[in-house]
Amino acid sequence: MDSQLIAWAHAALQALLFVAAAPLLTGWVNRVKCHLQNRAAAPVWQPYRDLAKLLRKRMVLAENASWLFRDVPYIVFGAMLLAAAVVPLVAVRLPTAAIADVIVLVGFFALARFFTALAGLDIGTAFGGMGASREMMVSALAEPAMLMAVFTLSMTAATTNLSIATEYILQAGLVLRPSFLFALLGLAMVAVAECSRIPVDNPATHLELTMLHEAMILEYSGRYLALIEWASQIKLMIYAVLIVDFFFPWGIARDFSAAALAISAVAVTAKLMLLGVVLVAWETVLAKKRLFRVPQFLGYAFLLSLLGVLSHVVLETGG
Amino acid sequence: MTLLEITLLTPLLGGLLLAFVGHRPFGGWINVAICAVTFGASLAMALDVFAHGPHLSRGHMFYIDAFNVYLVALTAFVGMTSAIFSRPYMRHEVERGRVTALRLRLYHSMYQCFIFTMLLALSANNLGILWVAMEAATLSTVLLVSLYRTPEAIEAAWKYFILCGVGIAQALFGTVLVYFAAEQKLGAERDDIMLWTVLHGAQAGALDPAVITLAFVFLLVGYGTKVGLVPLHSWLPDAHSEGPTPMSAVLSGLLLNVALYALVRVKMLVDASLQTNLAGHLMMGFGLLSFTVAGLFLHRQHDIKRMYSYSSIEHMGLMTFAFGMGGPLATYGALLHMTVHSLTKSAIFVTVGHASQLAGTQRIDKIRGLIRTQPAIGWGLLIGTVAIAGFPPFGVFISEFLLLMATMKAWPWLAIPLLVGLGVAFAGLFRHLQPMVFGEPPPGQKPVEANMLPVAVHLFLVLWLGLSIPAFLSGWFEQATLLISGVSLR
Amino acid sequence: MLAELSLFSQAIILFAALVLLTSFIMLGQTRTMPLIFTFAWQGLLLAVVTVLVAHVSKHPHLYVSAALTVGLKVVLIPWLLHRLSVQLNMQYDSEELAHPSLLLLGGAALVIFSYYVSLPIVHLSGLATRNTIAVSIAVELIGMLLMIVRRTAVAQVIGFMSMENGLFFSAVVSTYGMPLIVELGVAFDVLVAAILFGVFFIHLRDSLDSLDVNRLNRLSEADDAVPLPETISAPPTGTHS
Amino acid sequence: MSGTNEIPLLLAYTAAACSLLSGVVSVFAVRRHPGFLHFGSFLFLFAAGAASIAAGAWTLLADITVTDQFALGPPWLSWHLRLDPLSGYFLVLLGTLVVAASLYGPSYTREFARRGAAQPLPPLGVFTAFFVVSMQGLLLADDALMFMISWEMMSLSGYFLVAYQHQHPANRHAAFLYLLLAHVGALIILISFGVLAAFGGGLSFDQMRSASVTPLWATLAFAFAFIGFGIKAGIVPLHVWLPDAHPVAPSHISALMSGVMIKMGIYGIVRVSYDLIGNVRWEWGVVVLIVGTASALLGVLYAIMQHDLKRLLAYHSIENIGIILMGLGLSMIFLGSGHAMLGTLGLVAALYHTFNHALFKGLLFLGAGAVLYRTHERDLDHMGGLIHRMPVTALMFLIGCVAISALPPFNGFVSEWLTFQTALQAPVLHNGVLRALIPIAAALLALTGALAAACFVKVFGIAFLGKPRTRRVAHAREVPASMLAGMGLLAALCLLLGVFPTSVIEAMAPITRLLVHDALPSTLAQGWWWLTPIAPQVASYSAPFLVIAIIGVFFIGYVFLKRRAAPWRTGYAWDCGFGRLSHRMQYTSTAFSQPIRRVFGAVWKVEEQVETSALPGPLPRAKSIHHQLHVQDWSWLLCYVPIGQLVLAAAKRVGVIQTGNIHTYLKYSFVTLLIFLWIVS
Repeated sequence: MDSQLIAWAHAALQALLFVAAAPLLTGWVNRVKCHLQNRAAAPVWQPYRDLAKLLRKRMVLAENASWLFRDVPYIVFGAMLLAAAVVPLVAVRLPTAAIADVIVLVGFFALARFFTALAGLDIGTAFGGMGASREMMVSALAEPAMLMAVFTLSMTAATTNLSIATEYILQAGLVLRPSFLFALLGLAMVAVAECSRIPVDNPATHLELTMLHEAMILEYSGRYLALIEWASQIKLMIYAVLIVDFFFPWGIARDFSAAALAISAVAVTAKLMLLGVVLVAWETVLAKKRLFRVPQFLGYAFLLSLLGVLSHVVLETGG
Repeated sequence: MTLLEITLLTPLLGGLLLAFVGHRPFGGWINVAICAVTFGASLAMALDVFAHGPHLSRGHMFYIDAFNVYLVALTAFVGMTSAIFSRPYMRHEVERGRVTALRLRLYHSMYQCFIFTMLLALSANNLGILWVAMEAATLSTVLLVSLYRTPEAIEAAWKYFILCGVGIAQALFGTVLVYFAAEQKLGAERDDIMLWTVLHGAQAGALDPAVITLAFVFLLVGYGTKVGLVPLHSWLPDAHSEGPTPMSAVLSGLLLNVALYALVRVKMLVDASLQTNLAGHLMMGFGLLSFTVAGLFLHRQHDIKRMYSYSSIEHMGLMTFAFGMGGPLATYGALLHMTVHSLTKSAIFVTVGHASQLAGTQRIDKIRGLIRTQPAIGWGLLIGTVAIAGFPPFGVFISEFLLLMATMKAWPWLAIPLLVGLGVAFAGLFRHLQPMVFGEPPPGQKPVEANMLPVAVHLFLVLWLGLSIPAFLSGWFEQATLLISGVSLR
Repeated sequence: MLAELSLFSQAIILFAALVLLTSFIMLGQTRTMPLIFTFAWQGLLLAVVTVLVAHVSKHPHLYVSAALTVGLKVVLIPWLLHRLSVQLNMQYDSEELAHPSLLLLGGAALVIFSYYVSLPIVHLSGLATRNTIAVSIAVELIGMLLMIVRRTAVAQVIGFMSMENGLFFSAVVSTYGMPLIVELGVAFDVLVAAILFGVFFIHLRDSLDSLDVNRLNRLSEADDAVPLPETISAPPTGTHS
Repeated sequence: MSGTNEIPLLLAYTAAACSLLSGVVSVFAVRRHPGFLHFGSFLFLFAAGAASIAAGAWTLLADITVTDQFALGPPWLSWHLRLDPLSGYFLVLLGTLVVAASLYGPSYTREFARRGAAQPLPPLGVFTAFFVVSMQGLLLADDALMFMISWEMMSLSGYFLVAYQHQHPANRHAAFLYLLLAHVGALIILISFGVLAAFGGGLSFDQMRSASVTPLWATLAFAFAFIGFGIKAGIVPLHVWLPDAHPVAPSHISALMSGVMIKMGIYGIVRVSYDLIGNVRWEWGVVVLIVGTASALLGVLYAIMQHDLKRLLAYHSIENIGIILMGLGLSMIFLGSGHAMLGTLGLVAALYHTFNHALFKGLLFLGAGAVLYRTHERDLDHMGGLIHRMPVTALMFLIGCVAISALPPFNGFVSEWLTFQTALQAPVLHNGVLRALIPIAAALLALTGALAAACFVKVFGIAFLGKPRTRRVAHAREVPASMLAGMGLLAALCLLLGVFPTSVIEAMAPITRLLVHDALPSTLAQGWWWLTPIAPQVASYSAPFLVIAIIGVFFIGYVFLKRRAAPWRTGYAWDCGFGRLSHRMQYTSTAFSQPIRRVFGAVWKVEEQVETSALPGPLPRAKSIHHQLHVQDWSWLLCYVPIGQLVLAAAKRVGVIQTGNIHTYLKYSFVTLLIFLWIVS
């Protein structure tokens, strides 16, 4: 019985670690972006200072805001926290992974997006409506592509439980699977769309016409804004870790011995930093697409993940 | 003085009495009283037949068996309820000046003569007398159709008279051929060879197939005209829409049934002598054609009474199809359909009569907001049409259900045209009904004095038949089914 | 074949042929008065045939039928029609037929057809008069053709009555007449029908001021516009302005 | 039959009796004392609902099947009744919604009882009673006669309820279309029963079950049953009556219709294919899956374009029926190709979603009714800011929206999750094409889910949040407590079914044992805390844990952040410095759905006109802009209008017969005679 307790403790610890490390990844990405655009870069822990400042600041609420507006940040943060608890970061045998499998993970993201959009509409300004409407359109097109990519993985590993799937791919060792290649590209494009990165949305600016995600949370301030910013950073981290777990799981700890955990921590940090660099390169090369070119972009993502499934069904299982 | 003689003589004498006193204010009540007496006698006779089995009158002139006993009771009953309805209706017509005192007298006497001829036709054992009664029924209703003396009424009456006359003439020739075939087999010297009981008896099997088939064709065309089967139906919509509504109710409810009864009597003779079911196939074809064509006609009607007369043609087509199919289930369904159709259709014509009086016109697009003006008439018409369209819990649904099940068993692919026809007919009926019944009434539409008792009684009976058919009635139907289709139901 | 029949049978066949001839004359006749007279002649010839058959088949009640036929079809109905035509001053009206020759050819075709139809009956019936059955059917069908073709009400009545003649003729010829009770009923019906025709002529006259039946087409639906239902024409909901 | 087995059937009879009584009582609810309808008939309706729940629950939990016979109908064909776990399950569903509607009804119908109301009260009560009793009869029917009678009485009473407010032409049009398609559907179902009766040698379901039907005729019977029941359920090409009929009925009736009546279509399909025909074939599953996916996708796409609240909810019923059919299709495919356990999972997913949809659709219609009751407004673009004026209704409506968008803690998510799990087992099949087709269907299901979420963000956002767009909405007040009770019951059930799925699936085991002779063994493998339908290591979901986590976050947020932080102050929303924003600057429902309309343009027949009247002068300034949008349903234009015109054209051609000329009539009889003579000789 005590091994169960230890496992649960490890899982809780890992979830806290996950949440704590999320702003670090964003800080790293911003820093690399500034270097690439040869601007003076803020320190890597800048996001932590922003969050701390916001938590202390006094909040200003619009006079039309209802109780929903005040509850949405907690719901969004709660959803992201749960999503983080489920994704294996450093260790694989996670008891918490049994709480929610990969489809429930997509459900959490949908829950967070649903309530953020409602918060956007609550104030009754044009920005909230515009952001919510566009965000729902983009997410509507992104979700099928994401699920197709996830299907490829779960059909290969014959499970939707994240930790068991990662363990299966780890045991399988280096196997060249065309379906995984397509699934990787599809998932990456969906991740970019979901985390409102460059081609779909510009996270840095507050320009009315370009922003999707920012438009919904325009009216938030103080600790509510802190919670929401933190949640979006966790979301970016989750997508990054998903890509790492699904396609490059080597080095992740299979048991809770100290040595294995240390190795996997180092491996994960290295992989995430590498992924951050790739993301920044992607963003500096591309410019933000016009809104009604995004469906085409997501169409390609869906096509890639569909190819993934078909190649799995046709090529890999045979018959 | 047997019960049968009372049932027959009362309307005859009533007709003569009303010829003199019909126009008095109490004329309507006398009419109702006479019909009530007739109904009482027929009910007593029916119970007596139920107790002691088929009843052959002394001179073998009249024969009451399981098949026609409930029809006699039904005819008398619907005659009575239509008389109840016609009293206020005709008083309203007289007040509006559309009918003079003389014509009222003619109306009442002809009404009773019409009831008499139908009862005579139902109970006659001699095929010749059966033909004479049918011809007399036509003659008595011709004057009723032209009661209003409008150009259209006279035209309708003329067409009714000529077309039915020609039809009945064919039937006469058919009867002659039957007599001829019987004479060949049973010898010319016996004078009772025209009796149905004799013909249908054991040795009837030997009638010459060729002649009998020929006779059946003439009789089918003859009585088919009276049943209103397409393409011989043209007189029916005109006669219904131009004549007074009580007459339409009785004509549509009863006369068509009597004609179909005669046709089935003859078919029983033909089936006995022919091995192939040729007669049945002819009737099925004729019935299906009428059913589908009448269904389509419903969509293009502008006059409310014409619409319901086409609905009658459609239902008669369905019954002919069922009798043509001949299986025990189909025959049971057809017998039940005859009963519930006449009850529902006469109830509908009662409400239609009051509705047209209330709106002052029979044009469908000018009758509006019935439920709002007079709920009794509005709901009566709506529920009546729902019943006739074949919705449960009313009896028409049960009979159509049985017919469809029988068709699925015998001729599965014929079920498709039946269902398409039912759907098209339903659409036609309800498309016209809805604007009339629902919506806001035109300004100044006042309720009219109406006696909705007949409608309530009829619809209750149909509802009762829909939910559970009483044992004695079902017993009759089963005996009749055994008689007609030769196969017992259980 | 005709030779070995008895003289009376030969006479029956002759008069049957004459009855058929009167049918053809009526078909071709355009003026009303001669039409009524020809009808009377047909009734008379029919009565003669009935008497001959009664004599040959020794059926006494046929004499009663013959008397009835003479009373009704030769005297009463023609007189009634004549009086009505004079009263409605129609006696000099005449009616042009569309294409008379085609009509008569049609009549001939009908005779052939009725012969073809009556074949099964003829070879079965043992009666001497069996081969006149075809003629009786022909008379009836021509009567019907007459009703279809002619426009005036009087002509239609004559057609109807000649159909009744044909039926009576077939009854007499094929089964030596129906039982008396039926004969009476038929005669009674024909009489009432005749009276009603008279009553109708007056109504038609004052409602239509002519007896041209073709003008009776108020109750026509052929060219009615099909009422567009609410369902198709009503704009389906969901509009937004 | 021991004593205890009789009780569920007695409960079912009391339920039917109570609903009939409610009809009888409401007859007296004439204008002067509407109390009869408000308290008398709704009280009996409540009792009827409760009795149905009791009967259904008893049958389900005790897993018993009770049969009985009534001596109604022709003597040799009496009515057979049977209460088995499947009908018990649907009885519970019916009972729950009837209870909610009877709580909601009294105060909602007060509006009809007002002095100037156009309609009398008794018909509403009477036909609601008939509506409920016919559905109860339908669930108990065990032979074709009783089934068809209850089926058509359900349609008929529904017709009178849809045509209750018959002064509006649109209501009459909707009622006619509804009854026409219901009648056509019933006739098609009749053919299917005819085929089974022909093989079974009788009309009772037992004879049909024991009949050995050849595969061709079995497929024919299934096809007719699927189309007939599909019309009532509202599958895509046959759905046109649903968006017109449901919104025009009084709201508590729309809730019953959308919640329960279309489920009777699903009950019919399951009863005929799984129970009567027995061995399900996988080809049927493919057809059902394709139709289900099409219905789901087109249903939600059409729903997004609506700006009439109740019409939008009706279109959503089509979407959810599509999802249920996808579950059924998957179950048939797996059963047909020999995987009994996965077939059971598909069936459980479909039945679970049927119950869920009944709950949250009923809740949403009652919510829409509450808004209609207070603001007399059905158009979304005239609402706004209702959350401030009707907070409790807003909360209930929010729970409904979250549940229908299949978001985690609520019941919608569980059934959609089960459907996804069934789809994910596709590689087990040997047929390659199916293995490729099923994931695509699952992806389309995900697209439908996302679009549904978008649609309900629009509905809740435009209706309840932001500023009120019309004066009437600005003065709205909260609805009376009884209406809130009705909605509260359904909202609570939505949460309960979302958080404790394992116990619900365990309760449904008798159904699958009855129909497929198999149950999901491993649901309770890890205890009621975890839901592991197939196997613990394949997939698991723990809803209780999730709710606790969210409550935990709220608790932490409140304890650490709220108490210590300074109180917040209110300020103006960001207006880019132009000055105060008016309510006209908010997004309207059409604006919200504009991006999706552009992306999925081909799905609708869109006619959009924008007329701008310019101001005189050099600068291109507009005095007024008038925007006209007209979104039409393709299936109405392509399927129904042509059929209607075909029938009318045939009627026109047929009309030629009635020329009115007596000679032509004589020609007809003459020619008929000649033809017959020719045939005979």
